[in-house]
This record gives sequence, structure tokens and C-alpha cells, in this order.
Amino acid sequence: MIEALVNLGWNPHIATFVALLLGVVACASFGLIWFTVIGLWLVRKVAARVQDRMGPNRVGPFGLFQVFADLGKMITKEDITPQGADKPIFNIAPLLAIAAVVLIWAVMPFAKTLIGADLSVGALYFISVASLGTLGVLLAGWSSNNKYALIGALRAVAALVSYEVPMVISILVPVLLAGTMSMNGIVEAQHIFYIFAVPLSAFVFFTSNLGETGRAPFDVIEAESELVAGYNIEYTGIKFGMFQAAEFVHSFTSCALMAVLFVGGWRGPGAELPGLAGALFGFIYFFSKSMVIYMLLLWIGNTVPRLRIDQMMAFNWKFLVPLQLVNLLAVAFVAKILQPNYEAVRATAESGSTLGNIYRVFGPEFIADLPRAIALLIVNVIILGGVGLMIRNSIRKERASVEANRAARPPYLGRRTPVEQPAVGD
Amino acid sequence: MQTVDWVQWLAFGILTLLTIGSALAVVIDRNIFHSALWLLVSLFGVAGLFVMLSAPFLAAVQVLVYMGAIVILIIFAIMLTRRLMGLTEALNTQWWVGGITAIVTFLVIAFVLFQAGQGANPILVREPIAALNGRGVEELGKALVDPAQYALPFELASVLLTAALIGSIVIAREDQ
Amino acid sequence: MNWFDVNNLLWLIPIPPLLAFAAIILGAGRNKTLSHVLAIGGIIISLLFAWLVVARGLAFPHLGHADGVFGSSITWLSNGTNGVGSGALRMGVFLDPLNHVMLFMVPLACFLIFIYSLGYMAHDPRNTRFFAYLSLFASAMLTLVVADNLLLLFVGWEVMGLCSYLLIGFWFEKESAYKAAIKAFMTTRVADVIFMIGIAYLWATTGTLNFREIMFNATTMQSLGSTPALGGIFGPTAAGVIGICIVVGTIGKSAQFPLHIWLPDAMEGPTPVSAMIHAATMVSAGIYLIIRMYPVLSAGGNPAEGIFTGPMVLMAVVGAFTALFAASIAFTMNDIKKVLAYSTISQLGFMMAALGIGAYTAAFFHLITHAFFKALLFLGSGSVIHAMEHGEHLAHDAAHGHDTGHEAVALASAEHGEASHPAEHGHAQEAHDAHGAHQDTVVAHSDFDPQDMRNMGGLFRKMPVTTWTFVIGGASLAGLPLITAGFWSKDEIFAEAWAAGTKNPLGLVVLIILALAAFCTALYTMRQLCMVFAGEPRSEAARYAQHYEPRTRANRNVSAQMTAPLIVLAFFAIVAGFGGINSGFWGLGAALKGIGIDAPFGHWVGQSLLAEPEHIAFNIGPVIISFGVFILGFLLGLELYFRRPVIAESDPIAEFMGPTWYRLISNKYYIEEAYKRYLVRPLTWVSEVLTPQLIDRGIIDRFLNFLAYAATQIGNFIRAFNTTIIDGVSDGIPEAIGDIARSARQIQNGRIQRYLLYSLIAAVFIGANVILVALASGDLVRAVWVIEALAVILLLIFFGPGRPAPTSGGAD
Amino acid sequence: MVPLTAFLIVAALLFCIGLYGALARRNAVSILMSVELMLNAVNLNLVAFWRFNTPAQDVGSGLPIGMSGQVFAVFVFVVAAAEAAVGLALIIAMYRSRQTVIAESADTLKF
Repeated sequence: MIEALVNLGWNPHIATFVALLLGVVACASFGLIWFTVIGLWLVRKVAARVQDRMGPNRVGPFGLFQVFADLGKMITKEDITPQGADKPIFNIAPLLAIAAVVLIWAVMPFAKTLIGADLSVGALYFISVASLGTLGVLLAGWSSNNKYALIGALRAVAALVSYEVPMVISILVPVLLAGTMSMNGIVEAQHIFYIFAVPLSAFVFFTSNLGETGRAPFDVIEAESELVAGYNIEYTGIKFGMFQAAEFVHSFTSCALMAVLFVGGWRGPGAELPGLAGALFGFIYFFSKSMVIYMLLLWIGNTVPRLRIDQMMAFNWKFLVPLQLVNLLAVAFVAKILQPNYEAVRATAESGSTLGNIYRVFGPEFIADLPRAIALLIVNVIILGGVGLMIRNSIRKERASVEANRAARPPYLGRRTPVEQPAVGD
Repeated sequence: MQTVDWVQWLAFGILTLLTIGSALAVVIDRNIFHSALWLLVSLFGVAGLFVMLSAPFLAAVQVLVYMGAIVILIIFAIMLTRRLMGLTEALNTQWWVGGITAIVTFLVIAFVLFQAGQGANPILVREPIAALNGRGVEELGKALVDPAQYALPFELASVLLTAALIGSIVIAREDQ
Repeated sequence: MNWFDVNNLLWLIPIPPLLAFAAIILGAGRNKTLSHVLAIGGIIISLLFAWLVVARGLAFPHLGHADGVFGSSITWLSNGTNGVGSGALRMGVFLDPLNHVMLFMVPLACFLIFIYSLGYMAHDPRNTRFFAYLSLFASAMLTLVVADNLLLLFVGWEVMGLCSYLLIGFWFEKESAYKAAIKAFMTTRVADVIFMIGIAYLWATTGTLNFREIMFNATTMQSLGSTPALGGIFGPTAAGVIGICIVVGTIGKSAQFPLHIWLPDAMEGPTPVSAMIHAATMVSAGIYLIIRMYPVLSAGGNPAEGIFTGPMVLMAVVGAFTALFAASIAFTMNDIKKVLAYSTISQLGFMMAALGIGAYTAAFFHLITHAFFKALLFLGSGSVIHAMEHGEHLAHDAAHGHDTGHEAVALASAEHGEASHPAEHGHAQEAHDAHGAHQDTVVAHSDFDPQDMRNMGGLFRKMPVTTWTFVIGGASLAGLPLITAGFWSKDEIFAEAWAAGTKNPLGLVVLIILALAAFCTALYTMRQLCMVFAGEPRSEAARYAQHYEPRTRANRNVSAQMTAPLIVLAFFAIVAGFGGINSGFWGLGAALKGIGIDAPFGHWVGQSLLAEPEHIAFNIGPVIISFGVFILGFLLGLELYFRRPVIAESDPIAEFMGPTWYRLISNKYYIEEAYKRYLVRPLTWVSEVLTPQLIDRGIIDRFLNFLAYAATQIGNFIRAFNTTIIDGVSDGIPEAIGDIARSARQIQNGRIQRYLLYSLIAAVFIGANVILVALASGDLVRAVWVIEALAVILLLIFFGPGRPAPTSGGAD
Repeated sequence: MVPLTAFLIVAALLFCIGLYGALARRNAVSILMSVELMLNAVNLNLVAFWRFNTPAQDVGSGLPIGMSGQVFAVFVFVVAAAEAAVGLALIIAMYRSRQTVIAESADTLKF
């Protein structure tokens, strides 16, 4: 495309810019539009099924157009800007929130040739862009000039910033194994999907994404049934809709990222084909993987009870972060020792010997990656075992202390108000 | 070469305007919260300039560290001390001396640059190499952990961060 | 990678105590045993590493020559190009004969002191912290010794300064202790800043801080010795300025004359600290530094021909003066540790003076022997103090009508309860109130001072091991001929001074002063020995002084832990001297040469220099001096003190010297008072009285009043002619002057932004002037400078009309 | 390519604006923000010099490219982060003890 434009006599820089812009806009808006149409419907349907309801079924076939009805409602509602609000910031905040999510799609590899911009620092890019979302929340809460909004925002930001830590550390694992921060590079390096080699990292990434996107069981930020809405309490109409959309898209985005980083993105049989066919295959794989993960997310979100904020924080800082740090160290250690030797394996495969034929069946890269993956898996299992032991011990200890407390406590202390002793004597 | 130059100049101009304009707003705006937001924009402009200088890693880190962490920290601090946000007077009594000093400093720097440019100082007129062939990030990573280069300062930097972390917790902690 | 290669081993030497420090601080909590194990383990590993290195070094015959140096370095701060000598700062370690010998001595001394501390500090509640500090200190000292460049050396130097501060103030409940800590820290800081300037200048001149790169490079040394410093404005060469800065650093660290005041006060720390820091290692580090930097100090001169450079003259003068001065103070001190402290200052002065006249190996030889016998003396004095405290406790019990047995002790503590013996030495519980210090607590229930020699006497019957080792140490300090190490090293210095004296009168002066100082040394050593050990006990405490209960054998291991290091050190205090005997010495030298020991020390250490110093031939003169001063001092001391009880007011030495001199000397020549009077008080006066009262109120106000008064009078007088004009003047002038006065006060208003502004204005100002000088002609420059001066005045006026400073809350 | 001098001028402007802010603002948080601006100016300088003064022959060859400019910029980031954390902690501590964040009112350290 760039060449075509340059051939038309365009300035090469402008041509590059325009091509990138088009690519980014196309990719980014795709995520948004696709999701608002089908994703929202899916969310409602799954939630309904879990709760033994029907879900949307009136507007369009299977209620598919329910989204548009909602959208119409959002747009037509009155757009209020509170009088004491800091107007420019109040209006920018929803844009910032949605931009932070949408911009991530710019580096999302849909297929081998289908990516908005294959930045060499792609992983770092999406981390930094995602951190803008935090800012949007904070600005929204502050500019509303409402103390509930502010408190909600502070709470949300505390949670988001905290859960960013394990997320970033878990992203380091695929980056480390692939040796690149480019998103396409990470996908291409996954001859064995990383979820099989480093399931713990995948678990931490998934869990911290739940916290990061405010899905259950970490949805204290929103907690519709307990709080007034939180940081977006003063928002109405389309601006409120933008926050909602940002949040929904963010959760799907995190699933897509999970698919890219740990489940091999567009990889699958036929995805390496040249031209449109490969792109199509890759696209299909990418989306099916994302959708599977997304269904998992919905499943968890609709069944697991909500945590308190202190439990949420403790879970993050006392469990996820140390676990992932240990994991990262172990992975780095193993990855340093067992570096896959692609050349040697490839040469064997070319040689035509029996071993080479076996290699060719599985693919030489797969074979070359195998020892490392197995070692990593073993290490992960060992860590998991250690963690399990620790958890078991701590639970036991806690139980014992609870029992001891219960045994030691005089019965009347258990009551709300101490029973007054009747006066004796006089 | 001349044909593409104006595009770069355009980008440079926009980014400069963004950076300098919002930096000015940072120091002029009376509302400190707005100041912090302007700081954000200014830092974003600097990140853009980093991209122009083929340092995409630094640009990403700039966005991540400054905009994602430092500015949020600053905003938190503003909120925690917000009883004073309604300050009527943003500037102190010596603001105009400060202004003169800043201007004079700038003039001195500009003068030195101008002088050096006149003398065709080889450092200033050297052309950049065409492209780094995407090796920047990798090389940066290697330089940071290479014992012959910056491994030791790098480790020290992490110690510094830890010390700052502990120190700030100790300082800001409420006395028991 | 061979971990036991010397190049790698050197890195590992300082590490174990550092790890021990971290482990104790972070992990040991209040667990004494754990902290002991960690600290002793750390220092033992260091000792093993160091001695392994020493053994390897000995096997290498040409250690120290241009090709014979072990070590490795890594880039600390790269400047893009990473080669050697490119200006990049590199950190590294190396081994040459100089630090080879230090590596033998330092870990050994540290190790012995650690062992000793086990016993001495056994009952201190902050035991773990003490061992952590000691470990950190040992690590810093070893870092300093293995460093191959000034920067790393400076790191160790400063960490030691910190440890010194922490350890002097270890019993910070005592006011005197924490004040002494602050004093030590601040005094050495003064010197360190100048030292740092010297380092920076050296780096700016040569582009490297590596010792070998500077000193084994003849062209660098040549240019250092010949380039005029700072554009030739002040005269001396670059090497001279750098050298003086370094010598000033040493003056601070090694407590030489103008900055010596901190060391006696440092005796407030626990005795092992005094032994370790203030005798054996840290103060020696100052001397080690100038020995290490000797080529730079002497660059441009030729000591062998009697041509001394500026820094050397400074060293010779300061060193010789300090040697005599401190020695003379020492024989009026009654505190057992203060005597040793002044003796340390004096001996360091010996080394400094020796270096000043080019006696490179002799100074280093004395450094090593002194480290051994001074550590011995300090540890011995600690043992005495410990015993005295214990004795005081027993005496206390006896006075209450009990026996001195174990039963009595138990009864006594039961009777008085914990409150009356909060942290009694030997029977301490964990004291939670402030009194961790045993001296302190003893003082708390009586006015008895266990360190006062006037309370001692006759201790040789009570503690024979301590007595004998102490006597050996004292003999070594005094220079008992032929046997002790101190004699040989001192003799070596005299010989060098004698040789220098034939070429330069400075040498002769140094020789005479040092001989006098040596005489004083012998005298005060005799005084101390007699007062402490000879005669009859002069107090109850001395009568009961002992380490442990003979009957119950409690605390027996404490005693062992304290005496074992003494014995080891006593061994070295004698043997160390035989490394440096001149082969020309009658009989003995020849005999030793016969069995292959030919002043090995001098030859070995001399290899650290590019041009090995020539060894002076044997000369009868200095030997006679050595013998003479010792015998004189010994006899006089014997005459004055042996079997004579010394009571407070009639020290025999006082009769001997006459009251005026005695008063002068016993007040330490009023140095501290002079500092107080001529430095501290004037400054306080300026800030408290001069500025606010005299200038503000006295001069300006009065001047204003006078002006106003005069103007008013004149105004009244002329009002008849023209009221308006005169009124304007008479109001205007005082107001203007008052404004200036207020503006001057506004300069220091405590506001950070204002200070920032000042510094920035200054920076811009300097920058603009630099550009101006670079570009403009002379006349223009001068014209601009006049304008600038006016601008400064105007600026001062600008700051005036500010709000008057708030008067609440004390002086402004 | 835009010449080096242009970047340097921008950095100088940014620095001086930060300088002005550090000198003239009353709120301590503002001063901290101004300091961040100044640090950014320094970073811009470092990266610009790095970009224009990396020897061309290094890039083509397999040898390591000199990365000093970027490395120092990274260290400046580190220092900036540490400074922001400690600085803001100080401001909060000051707010807690004296109920103010005005830099001028913290002026008792003049004796």
C-alpha cells in the first residue's frame, strides 16, 4: 500500500503515515464495532443462561439487535454536565478511557499479514497505552466534583495500578521466551503455545486482567448491587455509554491479548499460507481463541462471588506478585540454560534420516522448542506444588488459630453486648 | 531529500508546539489540577520527539513511567492535599526575578548554541545516520546488562528505586 | 572460572563481613548467638581469603613490579569508550606489596578484636547491633585495602567514617558519647571535603584514579610534578596541590595536629572500638593513604637528595609537631584510654613525619608494628577496665556486709533487685532503660571511674596475663631495644631521619623532635605501667579487680575470650619487628642475614614503587639515639613512679615539670578552649551579637537614629526656609539605609526557592562571565564587571522591600 | 532530518520553562512538576545528542552500537521516578504536619 501511494507521487513519509493511520483506524474500529454488536449480546445471553433466564430475545433474531436499541437509548438520553464539574476534563475523560482501549488494537496481530502497526516495542506499547485508561478513570472521578465519584475513582485507580504490576510481570515471560516485544514476533515464536509451557504466567495474566478490567470477582469498582456507580456516577447519555463501551471492549481486548501472548494468536494449520487465505485462516484462529477465553471470562464473571477490596489487594500483593516474580526468575533461569537450537534440529530434519523424518512430521521448530517447554512446565508444576503447600499450611494455621481463639474466648464475649451482672447483696 | 524534509519539520513543529505550549500552561495555569494535566500533554509531546529521534523504547517508557505513574502520583498528591487547591495566588513574590533568570538562562544557552553553530562545531552539524535498522531496543537492552558497559549502574539504579520506595513509605506513613 | 584465582579472590575479601552486616541487621533481631556466629564467620572467611591471597602473593617474587600485579577491574561509569585510560571510571581491586602486608595485618587485627568483643560486650543489650557495625567496618576497611583506585578507597574511607560515628556513639545514652560521635564525624568531614577536592583535581589532571596507572606512568608523574596548578596562580605544582589536599584528608582521618581533637573523645566508644578503629585500622588508613599516594606527594622533588616537595614538608612539620605535642599531653592524662589515645596520635605523627622526609618503608613498617602493639595496649586496657568494673561491683557487695563469693552476688542482686543494677556487668539482664553501658551504670551508683589510673595499682597480682601482655605492648610502644617491634620500626625512622638530616636541615629538625617525642613516649609508658600494675591497690575496686569468680568459675569463657587475643597480639608485637632489621646492625642483623632474613620488609614493600627506594646503610648515630631516649625515659619513669602512689593533686610529673607547664599540658595546651574561643565563640558572637545587635542595633540603628536625629534637627532649623525639600531628604535617607539593612537580612529567609534563585543567578552570572572573558576584550570585560557590581547592589536593594521577617519563634 | 540544534533549542526552552516554574510557583507540587519538566528537557538533550552522534559505521557492522545517550535517559527516568515518589511523600508529610503545601511557608530552616 505504501509503495502504491508512493508510485502515485505521494511523499513517502506522508504515504507511510496515511497507510499506518488507515491500518490502525481500521483495526481499532473493528474491535470496537464488532464487539458492540455481537459481544454485548453475548454478554447478556451468557449472563442470562447462567442465571436461568432467557436474555434478550425481542429485538431482531435471537435478540441480536438489542444492542442497537440500547445504543439508541443511550444517545437519546439527556447529556448532562454537572454545574460544578470541570467541564473540559469532564468531557475528555470518557474519550481518554475509550481511546486507551481502542489504541491497544493498533498492535493486535489478527493474522500474519494483518496487523495495524507491528511496533518493535508492541508489548510495551500496549502496557503504556493501557495505563492511560487509569488516567481516564481518575479524571472522570475528579472532574465530576462529587465525593462519591472521587472516592470511587481513587478506589478504582488503586485497584488498576495494583493489578497492573502482576500483569506487566507476566507479560515479561512471553517477551523473555520470544526474545522480542513485537506482538507478531511473539506469536511467531510460539511453536509451542506458551500456555502449555508456562501455565502459571498465563493464569496470572488472566487473573490480573480480570482485576484490570474490573470483572468479577474483582468488580468492587463497579459493584452495581452495593455501590452507587462509582467514578462515573455523574455521567449520562452517550458519555456514560462510552465508559460502558470502554469497559466491555477492554475485557474482550484482554482476552485477545491473552490469545496473542499465550495461546499463539493466529497460529494454526494453514495460517502461514500466503495471501488472503492465510489471513483468513489466521483471523479465524485468532478470534476463536479469543472467544474461548472470553467465554471463560464470562463464565467466571457470572459465577464467582465478589471479593472485598482488602481481599482483592491482598490477593494481588501477597499472592499474584510474589508468585509471578518467582515464576519469572525461574523462567529466566530455564530460558537461559535451555536455548532452543533451531539450526541443528532443522539440519537434522533436512538430512532425511529417520529421526529427521520424525522431526519433519512435528515440525523442526516444535521439536527444537520441546525441551525448553517441558523444562518450563516442570518448573511451573514445582512452583505450583510449593505454592499449594504454602497455602495449605497457612490455611491450617489460620484454622488452628481460629479454633484456639474460639476455645479461649469466654462465651459471653461472643455476644454483642455484655450481659450485665445482676448486683449481688445490698 | 529536500522533498521529505518539510514533513519532518511539520511533525517537529506540531510536537514542539504541543510540548512547549503545554509546558507553559503547566507553569502558568492557576488550577494545579489542570497544571498536572498539561504536564501530561507536554510529556506526551516529548515522547513524540523521542519517536522522531528513533528512540521508540524511550517513548513507550516515557508514556508508561511518566504519564502512567508519575503524573498519576502527582494527581494523587494533589487530591490528598486538595484543601489548598483553591489557591488564589499561584505565584510567589519573586516570580518576575525567576522569569528573568529563566529567560537569561535560555539566552545564554541559545547564545552558546549559536556560537557553536557559527564555528561549525562538528558535534552540532553532524548528520544522523539514516536508520538504526531496528537495532535500538536490542542494543539498549544489551548495554544495560553488559558488565563492560552499564550493568553496575543499572543494578545501582534498582537499589536506588528500592531505597526510594522504602524511604517514601517511611516518610509518608502516619506516625503510629 | 577459577574462584580461587587471586584476581577473583581479591574481590571476595570484603564481601563476607558485608553480608554478615546485612544478615545481622536484617535477620538476627536480638539473637546474640546468631549475630556472633554471623560476624565471626564473616571475618574468618575474610581472613582465610586474605591470607590465601597473602600466601599466593608471597609465592610471586616480583609482586608490585610493572608486570607483577594481580587484580581486575570493571567499568563503573562508562563514557562510551570502555578501554583502560579512556577516562571511564573503573572500579577494581589489585594486590601489590603494600596492601599485601596490610592484608596480613588488617583481617587478623579485626578477627582478634571480634573475638575480644565477644567477651567484652557479652552483656550489652545492643550486642547484635555492635557486631553488625563491626562487620560493616571490617568490610569497609578491607575494601579500602584492596582498592586499586582512589574512588573505591574513598568509598571505604567514608563508610569507615560512618562506622566510626556509629560506634563512638554506640552508648548514645551518654551525652558525652553522642557528642564525641558528632565531633568525630564533623571534624573528619572537614578534612574529607578537601580530600575529595584533591581526588577530583587528580582525576581532572590525569583522567584516571587508578593507582598503578598514575604512579607507574613516568610521563604522568613527570607532568604532575611540573605542571603549575590552577593556571599557575598560586605557585605549587598540580602534584603539590593534590598532595596537600590528600595530606589534609589524612590529617583529619589520622587525627594530626589541628584536627586531632576528635580522637581522645572517641574513647567514649566501647574499648574494642577504640582498639580497632582508633588504633589499629581506621586511623592507620589515613597513613596508608599517604603511603599509597607517596609517589604523587613526592612528585617533583627528590627525597633521596634532600629535595622535599610542599606536601612532604607539610607532612614532616605537622607529623613531627604532633608527635611531640601529643606525647607530652599523654603523660598528664589519668584516664587509661586517653593516655593511649594521645599516644596513638603521637605515633601516627611519627609515621607522618617519617613520610615527610621520604622514609617510605620505615613509615609503613611503623604502621604495621604500631597496629599490633597499639591494638594490644587498647585491648589490654579494656581488660583492665572490665576487671575494674567487676571489682567495683564486688567491692560494692563487700561493703554491704557480704562475702565476695557467688552467693553474695546472687544475694546482692536479689536484694537490690533489677532496679539498682540495671545492666550490671557480669550479671546483666536485658536492660530496657537507657543504660546499656556498663561504665555508665557503674558510675550511676557511685562516682567511681573504672578508667581512672589513680584508682588502680597492684593489678599485676590479679591479672597476670593482662599484665604481661600489656607490659610487652608498652615496651614495644616505648621502644625497648632489641626485643620489641616498636624499637626496630622507630629505629628505622630515626635512621632515615638521620640520613635525611645530612642533606636537608628539615631532616635534622624532624630527628630531634622525634627523639624528644620518643623520650616522652618511654616516660608516659612507664608512668602508665607503674600506675596500673605496680604498687599497692589504691581503691577497693582495684583490690577486687578480676574477670571472673575464682570460686564459681562463672564468666570464665569471658576471660578467655578477652585474654586470648592479647596473647596473639603480644606475639606479633615482638615478632613483627624482625622483618625490618637492618642487616648492618651489630651481630643481630648479620646473624639474621645469615639465615636468610635480610630486612625483608623494606625490600618487599619497596617494590610497590616505580623506583625502589635505596636502603640506607647502617649508622651508629640513630641507634644510640634510640637506646638513649628509651633508657632515659625508662629510668626517669622508674624514678618518678615506681612504688609511688599517685594521688590526684600530686602527680610526680607535675613536680618534675613545674606547675605552670603541668597545667598547660594537662589541659591539652588549651587547644579545645582555643577552638572554642577563637573559632566557635567568634562565629556564635557574629551570628548572635554582631549582626543583630551590634550591626543592626548598634551601628545601623544608631546611625539611623543619628541621621534621623541630625536630619530632624537640621530640618527643624531650616524648616523656616523650606520645609518640603529638607523633609524629603531627612525621611528619605534613613528609609533608604533601613531598606538596605533589611534587605541584607532578607538574604537568608529560609525559603528554598529563594536559595535556588540565588544559586541560579550565580550560575548564570558565572556562565555569562566565562563567555564574556572568552569572547570580549579586556577593557570591555572590566567595564562589564563594574556594571555587574552595580547590578549586584541593585539586586540587594530589590530584596529589601520584602515583608519584614516574622519575629515570632526566636532569633531571625 | 531536523537538525540537532532545533532539538537542543526545544530542550533549552523546556528547561527554562521548568526553571521558571520551579522558581515562581508557590505550591510544592507545582515545583515538583516543574522539576519533571526540567528532567525531561535533559532527557531530550541526551537522546538528541545520542541520535546525532552515534558513529555510522557501528550501525552497519555487527558490533554493539554506543547507547550511552539512551542509557543515561533511562537512568534519568529512574531518578525522576524516585524523586517523584520521595518528593510527593515529603509533600504529604509536610501537609500532614503543617497543613500546607506552600513552599514558602516551610522556612524555619534558616537558623
